[in-house]
Amino acid sequence: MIGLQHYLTISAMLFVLSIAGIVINRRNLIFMLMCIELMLLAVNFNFIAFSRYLGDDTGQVFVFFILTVAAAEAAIGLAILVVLFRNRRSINVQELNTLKG
Amino acid sequence: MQAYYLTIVLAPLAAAIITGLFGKWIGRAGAHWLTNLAVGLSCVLSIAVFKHLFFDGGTAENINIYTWAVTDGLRMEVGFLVDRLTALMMVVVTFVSLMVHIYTIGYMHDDSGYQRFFSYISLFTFSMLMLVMANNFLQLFFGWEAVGLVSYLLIGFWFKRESAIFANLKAFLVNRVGDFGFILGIAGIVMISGSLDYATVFASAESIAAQNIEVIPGSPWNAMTVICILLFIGAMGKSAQAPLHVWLPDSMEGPTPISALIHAATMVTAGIFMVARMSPLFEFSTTALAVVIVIGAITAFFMGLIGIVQNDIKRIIAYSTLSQLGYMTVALGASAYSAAMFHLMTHAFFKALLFLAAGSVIIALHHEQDIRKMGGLRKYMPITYWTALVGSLALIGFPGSSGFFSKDLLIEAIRESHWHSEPWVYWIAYPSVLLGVFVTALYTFRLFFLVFHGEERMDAETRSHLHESPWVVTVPLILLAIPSAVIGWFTVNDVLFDNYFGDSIVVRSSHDVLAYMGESFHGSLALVSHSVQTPVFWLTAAGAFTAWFLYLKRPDIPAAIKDKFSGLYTLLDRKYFMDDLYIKGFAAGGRAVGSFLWQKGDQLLIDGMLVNGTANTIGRLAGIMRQLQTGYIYTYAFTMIVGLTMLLSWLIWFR
Amino acid sequence: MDLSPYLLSALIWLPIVGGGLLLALGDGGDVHSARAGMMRVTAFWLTMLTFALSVVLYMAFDNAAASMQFVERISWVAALDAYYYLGVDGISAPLILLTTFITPLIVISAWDTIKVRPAQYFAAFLFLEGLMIGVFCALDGLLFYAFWEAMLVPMFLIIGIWGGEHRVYATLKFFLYTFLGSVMMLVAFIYLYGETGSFDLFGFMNAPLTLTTQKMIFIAFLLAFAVKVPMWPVHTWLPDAHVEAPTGGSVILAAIMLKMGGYGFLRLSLPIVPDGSDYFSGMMIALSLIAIVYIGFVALMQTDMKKLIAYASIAHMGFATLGIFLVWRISAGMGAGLGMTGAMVQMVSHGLISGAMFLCVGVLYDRMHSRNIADYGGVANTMPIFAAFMVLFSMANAGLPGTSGFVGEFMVILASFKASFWYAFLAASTLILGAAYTLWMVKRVIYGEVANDNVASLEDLNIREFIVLGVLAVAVLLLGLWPAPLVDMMNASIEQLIQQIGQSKL
Amino acid sequence: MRRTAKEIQMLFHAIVFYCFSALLIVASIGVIVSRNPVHAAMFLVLAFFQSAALWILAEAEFLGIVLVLVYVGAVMVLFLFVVMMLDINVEVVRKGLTRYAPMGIAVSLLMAIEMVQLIWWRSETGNAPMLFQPYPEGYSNTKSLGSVLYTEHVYAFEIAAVILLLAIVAAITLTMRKRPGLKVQNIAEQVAVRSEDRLRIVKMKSEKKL
Amino acid sequence: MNLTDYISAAPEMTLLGLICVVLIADLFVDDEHRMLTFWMTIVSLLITMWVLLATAPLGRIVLFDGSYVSDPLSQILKVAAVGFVAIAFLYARDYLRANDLHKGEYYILGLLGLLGMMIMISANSMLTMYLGLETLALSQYALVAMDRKNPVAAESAMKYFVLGAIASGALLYGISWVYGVTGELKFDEIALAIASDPSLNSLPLWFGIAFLIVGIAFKFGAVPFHMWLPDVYEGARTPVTLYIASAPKFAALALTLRILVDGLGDLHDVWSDMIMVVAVLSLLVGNIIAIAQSNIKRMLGYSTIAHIGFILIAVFCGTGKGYAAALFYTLTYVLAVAGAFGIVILLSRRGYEAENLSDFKGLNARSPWFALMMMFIMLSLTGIPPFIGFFGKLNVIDAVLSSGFTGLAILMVLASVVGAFYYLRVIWYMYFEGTDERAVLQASADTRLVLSLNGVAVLALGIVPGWLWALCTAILG
Repeated sequence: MIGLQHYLTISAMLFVLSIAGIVINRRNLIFMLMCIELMLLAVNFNFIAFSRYLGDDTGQVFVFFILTVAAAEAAIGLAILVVLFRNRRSINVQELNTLKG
Repeated sequence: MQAYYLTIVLAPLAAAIITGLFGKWIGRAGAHWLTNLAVGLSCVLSIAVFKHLFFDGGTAENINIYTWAVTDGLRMEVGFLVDRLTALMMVVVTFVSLMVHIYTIGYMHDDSGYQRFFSYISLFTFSMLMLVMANNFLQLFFGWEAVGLVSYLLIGFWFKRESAIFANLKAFLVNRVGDFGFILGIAGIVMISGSLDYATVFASAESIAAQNIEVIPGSPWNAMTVICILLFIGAMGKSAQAPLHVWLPDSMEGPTPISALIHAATMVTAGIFMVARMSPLFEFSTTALAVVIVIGAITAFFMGLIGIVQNDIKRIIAYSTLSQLGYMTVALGASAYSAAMFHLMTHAFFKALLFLAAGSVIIALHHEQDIRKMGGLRKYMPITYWTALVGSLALIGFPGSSGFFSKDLLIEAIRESHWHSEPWVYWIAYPSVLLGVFVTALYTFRLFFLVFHGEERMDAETRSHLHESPWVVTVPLILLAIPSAVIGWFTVNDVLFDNYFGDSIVVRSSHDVLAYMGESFHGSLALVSHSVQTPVFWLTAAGAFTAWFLYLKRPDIPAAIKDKFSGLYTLLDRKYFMDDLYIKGFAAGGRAVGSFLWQKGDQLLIDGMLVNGTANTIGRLAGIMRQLQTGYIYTYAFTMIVGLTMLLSWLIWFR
Repeated sequence: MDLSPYLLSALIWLPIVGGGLLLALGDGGDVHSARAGMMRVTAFWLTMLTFALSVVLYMAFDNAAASMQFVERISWVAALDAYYYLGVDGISAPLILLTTFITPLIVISAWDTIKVRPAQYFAAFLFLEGLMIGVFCALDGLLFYAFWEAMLVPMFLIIGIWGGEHRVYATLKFFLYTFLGSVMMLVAFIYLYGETGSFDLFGFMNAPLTLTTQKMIFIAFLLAFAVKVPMWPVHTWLPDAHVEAPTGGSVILAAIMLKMGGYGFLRLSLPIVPDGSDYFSGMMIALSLIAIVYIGFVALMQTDMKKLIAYASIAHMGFATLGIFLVWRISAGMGAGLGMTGAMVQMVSHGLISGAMFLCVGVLYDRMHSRNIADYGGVANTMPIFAAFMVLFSMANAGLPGTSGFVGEFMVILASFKASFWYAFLAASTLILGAAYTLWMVKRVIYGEVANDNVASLEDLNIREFIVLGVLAVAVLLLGLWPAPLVDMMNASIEQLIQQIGQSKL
Repeated sequence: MRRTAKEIQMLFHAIVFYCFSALLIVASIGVIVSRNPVHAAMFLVLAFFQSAALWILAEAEFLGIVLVLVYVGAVMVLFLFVVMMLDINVEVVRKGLTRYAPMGIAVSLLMAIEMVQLIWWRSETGNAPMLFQPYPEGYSNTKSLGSVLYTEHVYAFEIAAVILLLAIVAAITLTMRKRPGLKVQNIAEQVAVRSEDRLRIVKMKSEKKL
Repeated sequence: MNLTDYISAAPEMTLLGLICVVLIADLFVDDEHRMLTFWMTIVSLLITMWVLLATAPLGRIVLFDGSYVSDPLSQILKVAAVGFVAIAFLYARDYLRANDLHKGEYYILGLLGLLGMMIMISANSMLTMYLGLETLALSQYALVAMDRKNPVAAESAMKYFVLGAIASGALLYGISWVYGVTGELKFDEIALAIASDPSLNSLPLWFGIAFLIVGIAFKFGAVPFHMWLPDVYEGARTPVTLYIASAPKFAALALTLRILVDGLGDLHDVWSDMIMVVAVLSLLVGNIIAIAQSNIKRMLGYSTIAHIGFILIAVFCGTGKGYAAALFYTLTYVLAVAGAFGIVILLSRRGYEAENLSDFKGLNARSPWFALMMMFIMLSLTGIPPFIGFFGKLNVIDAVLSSGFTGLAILMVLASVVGAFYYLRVIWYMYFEGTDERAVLQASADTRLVLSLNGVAVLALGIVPGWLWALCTAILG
């Protein structure tokens, strides 16, 4: 029987994977942005699962807005990435530590 | 009489202030005239007060001038208690002071600090009068410290001399050790009796004696004993009793007039006066009296011994002063307060005389003080010679001289005192004073012979300028020589046996040795005539003869003795190593403690470890913690995740 | 028209507003300009006017009344039930007088010795004066704390801007040390506010508190006041601050700011937490005695004159705290009041003497730019008048009778004997130690042969210095010879205080 | 053992769920471990597809479709576009994990354990699956959402519009740049041009012959 | 519900409309006349302010099917937000002009961010809150990166963006759990659901709260979710830092109060412990690391973290007094910090960023007045009376003590003492150190005036703080 817990579990795994992806990321920032998308996906899973479990469509509306915002966020994130790349000719995470301490 | 008292006290003060602040304007002559007249006025009025009390049968007066402060029910007044004891002291103080004032005109003639000096000695006169005329402990302490201050200023008068400013610091500090006890004693009195006023305190003496103080927790000591010993510690400081005597010889760094005035005649006797004044208290504590007599005896004998080996003319007299102060203290301990006061008076005259004579010699030799560079001065300085002789005879107690009456009877009083029944005290006190007589005679005539007789050991240059001192110097010598010679004759009966002091001095009947002696006293003449029967006379004679033999007849022997008993000599020469103990022990020890507390306590422990340590730790922590902010996004994200995981873990497993 | 209801406000705000005025007008950056001169004169007259107001206060002060006088009370922060609540009694009035008396002297002494930004310097002192008077007047906890903390700022600047070489370290240490102490007091205040619902100090005093609470509040107050006093072992800021501060700063610091601690104990600790104070009195006495003896030894070894005087201040303030806390150790009869009066007198007198001592060092420092004892010697040869003053103040510092320094020590020693022989014994050791460290310095600085060419070229006091030291000398002697006017002011209030704290809150 | 049609449907449902889920997880792992950003993006697209399928499986068809349209169709294209545009050299990317990696994995695992524990073992109802609410007959997911979007959630909707406007402004602000050497036409100028601007008639005297 | 009820939402609508006007107008303004955009922005803000004040509701009004709430809290926070955004724009103007950054986008993004703040402040459901948060966050990311030629700014923007996205992901995840457990998204209904069914108060809900707290803490910049903050403060150009450091704190406060108090007020004992841990860590870490900083923007960043600790501790108390104290603290803190960044801006000039502490050396000699203002601000931040910051601390400590947490109060004051050091260091540099710098401070008269008013307000409010505290307690007490 597939129920709420299954979806929540998928969501949890996605969430953890996305977090792990950000933390252990050793490459460039694109991966981080993708992980963030993954994380939002996990959240959406949760909302949809709960919405379906509760029989309440509000959760799905929320997902709708999350998708919208995520698109906007991705746009701005990539724009910043472009700015960064133009300035430094690199989007390597490990080179991004001018500001510290 | 209140106006009299006020004038007596304030005239020198006013003179001192004017001379001190406006010395430049009034000039040298103005300075000495003003101060001399002021002290002269005090002296005359003091004599008038004395006459009023003694001859006219006036009664003692206890008046308050103004209220210093009142708080917590304790009235702190400034006022005068003028009774016969006070009157005697007033006369002695003002008279000697006047003599010294006059003498100073000559002695300090060439000194640039002329006005300053007069200001100081007038201030001293004021302070001493405040001390002796006090009717309460507060004022007593005020006078007590004020004389200490002036003494400090005067010892360091020649402040360019390293030795002088060393001596004055030493004097002040050693005195402060005494004052330390003294103020504790006062505190004890006030806190038990609730008053600072003599009359009230004396009236409640019995109740004080009935109380206990637990100095060492668990073992109550009689309050009166504690208080009297504490007060006596004050007296030890001021009157230079062993072991607080070390300042007095050094104080000879001051100009000679003040050695005469302060360090012989008046200030140093303040302790004696104070104990006599406190007789209503001391009488209640046999233990305290035992302490007094033992300290006095030790001082009397051992300080005299040092005098034998000294070569500085003023230091010899200073050690003699110490020894004589010891005598007075012994008398106090024997409850023969009157005898102590009597010796105080005669000593004031003859010791001031000796100092001034020494000063006269010193000026003549252009400030040379070493007796090994003197000799044969008799023919150059006749007046000085004769007055010095009078002084010396009085000092050794030559029958008929003032010193004879005071010292002879004092020794007699000790022999007869109630300490008879306490053998250990008696056998410390009596032999000390008796042998002290021999020692006194020995060092006195050693000094006398070496200075005035024998070969002239000064250099030719000095010799060619030798002449008698001017009249301002010699007149005081003569004026002091007269009472030194004869005053004993007239006063011995009154002061010692005729209840001169009346209520001022209280002696318990069981202690009253003078009353006992008075029964067998038959006048001055009889006393003189019987003197040859006493061991005192023979000891004196032996001492004088020894001095003659050693220093005039066979001057080579002293050196031989010195070689033979070099250990003993060193012991005496180094003053029983007391100075070393103080300087290398207490002073250096104090400095070491100070250094330790400062560098290890304050700087290392508190400041270094606690204060800066904390600050540095936080600073270092900041340095370490900022390393956590690596600049890498994944670190930041990781930190967030760790924080989140912590929250979750806490919720799941610990909540 | 009776102006007395506004007298205290005038005392507080006149200098503060005046300081603002000075700051606003500025000195044009040039010390020698006419404008800078006008600033000096303005500052002087402002402080004199304040002093005159305090004389009015003294005249109108009723010695017999134990309660608060010249009370002003208007709502300040209504939401917190805090009032602008002022008043003086016999404990605060003498300290206000001391403040107004010292400040004009500082202005005079700084007349031509402050070369940098004189207007700001004088303004800082005026602010400081007003704020300090505010502390002594405030009867509302919040107001008290506001003045108390605000006071740190001008002092911080005075040391920091016009101080010596290591001024930054010293002033930061000063600020953080005192700040650390006083924030604890703030916590205690807020706690009491929570208990009573207002910041009224009298409300605090009447609040019933358990012993545990009292102990905690006492500790909180202790941190604030002990740092200010300063008591061992939280005293180490003081020598540094004194050494680095400009002369005026040292004077204010020693003369008045240290009194805040003692005043705080009297005004706050004792009446608010009597049982807590009782509980800790043994510790307080021990700390006081340590201050007297330990610091006495430490002072002995100082090579820097200002440091020496600073340490001496700590030792002398030990008498103030000793006198205050003896009250708990004196079971009955005379003594408690004597100790407390002694403490108060000691505070006032120490204000004068330490101020004078710092001014003396300032006089030397202005000429030689050294505070090192070793750089001096034989100053009496070239500066006889100065030497006379210096010796006088040193003697006062050593507690010589006839000077004000004696009065408080005397009373406290008397009282401490009542409590315990050993208290008195240790307290009286100051007679020796105090004399030792002070006079040893005098010996090395004033006496002796002229030590070097610098000393040989010293000039004696100028007229301004003479006036400043002269006025202080007169005050020191007057108070020493006749302390009655001062003591009479305090008696009624102190009696009432003792009565008040005699009643346990438990 | 005979199964009912319902049971078979359930079983089928489960099998489909597990298949898609497994692919989803694999794709996600692919995203975080692949070296080439393009590969990662493609894995992400795969993940989105699986998710869309799973959502549809959960009867949230509208969102499943939107996910594909918006994400795969727009966002991921944007990603790929940027990846290509930036021309990131894949080879220079450093190899190996960061020094935080073991700790990161550990913490992630811990978190995963906690989450799974919460979901399965700490639920009130034990670990029996909590089933979704069945939709009534004739229910249209899209219609249902549409009916609330402009009524109940109109405020949110407007805000979403603002966010999109913001994204436009922000993206333009950050990335649009005027290139100095670029040749552009100014239409307005071209249109507004008059003959005088282009042609200058110069009158000059005829040259005299020497 | 009729249309006139929507008047309560007029401020947001007005602002949105005006944003569009400014946006379009800015298209037609060339760089020389960019001041027009500035003034239009200011006018827009003034109009918004006027609308805000004119439509001030007396009570609580809920609109848009429960998505929107207008109450006194929202009113005061919005007024403050609008005001501080205006002040930030004013301070920023001269700097932007001097550094060729004077583009309309700064103002437009700032206004959009303000709109986001207002949405958050008035949010009554998780959805609105999230959208408002994103509006604010996205405009902030863009603002930080706005100086396109600045690699440092880009770096900080990237960090801000990535971490912010993680935080909003966590927040969303938390929201989903709360939604899943209670079935509601609107705060009042969440509270109602929890109150009506105590069995909901269990681990899954707590789990969601933990994630929510991550989001809240990140928005505020509380430890350990603070790491973006110093980097962004330092990396962004000062006007942007000023913007980020000031008004968004009100939004963060609204986020906290709306979610934790309005929505989850009954679960105080669950979230208070978490908030306390975060707050105490912020207090300690912020104050300690700030000591080691040499860049004043970074230092102020860490100091912000420490102040956030105070605000969160006030929230932790869970009493009306505590919430009022948090509000009061936020208002006064932002006032001070806006002035501080204003002066940092004032010291900068073309091509020269006065962002190192050492740039403050000798300020007293250069400009006694602004040195004095800076000193006021630093003292206020330290918490010295009579400056307003003191009363902020006072109220928080009062709230903490009346909730019985004496140890916490002591910890707070000790941390303040540590913090005093770095504020004093600024004063030390300004007053005790000399400088060779002789450049005259360049600022237009209006900036000088407002900056002076800002500094004086720090003192004046401290002398009469009663009304503000009364206001805060009236709203939240």
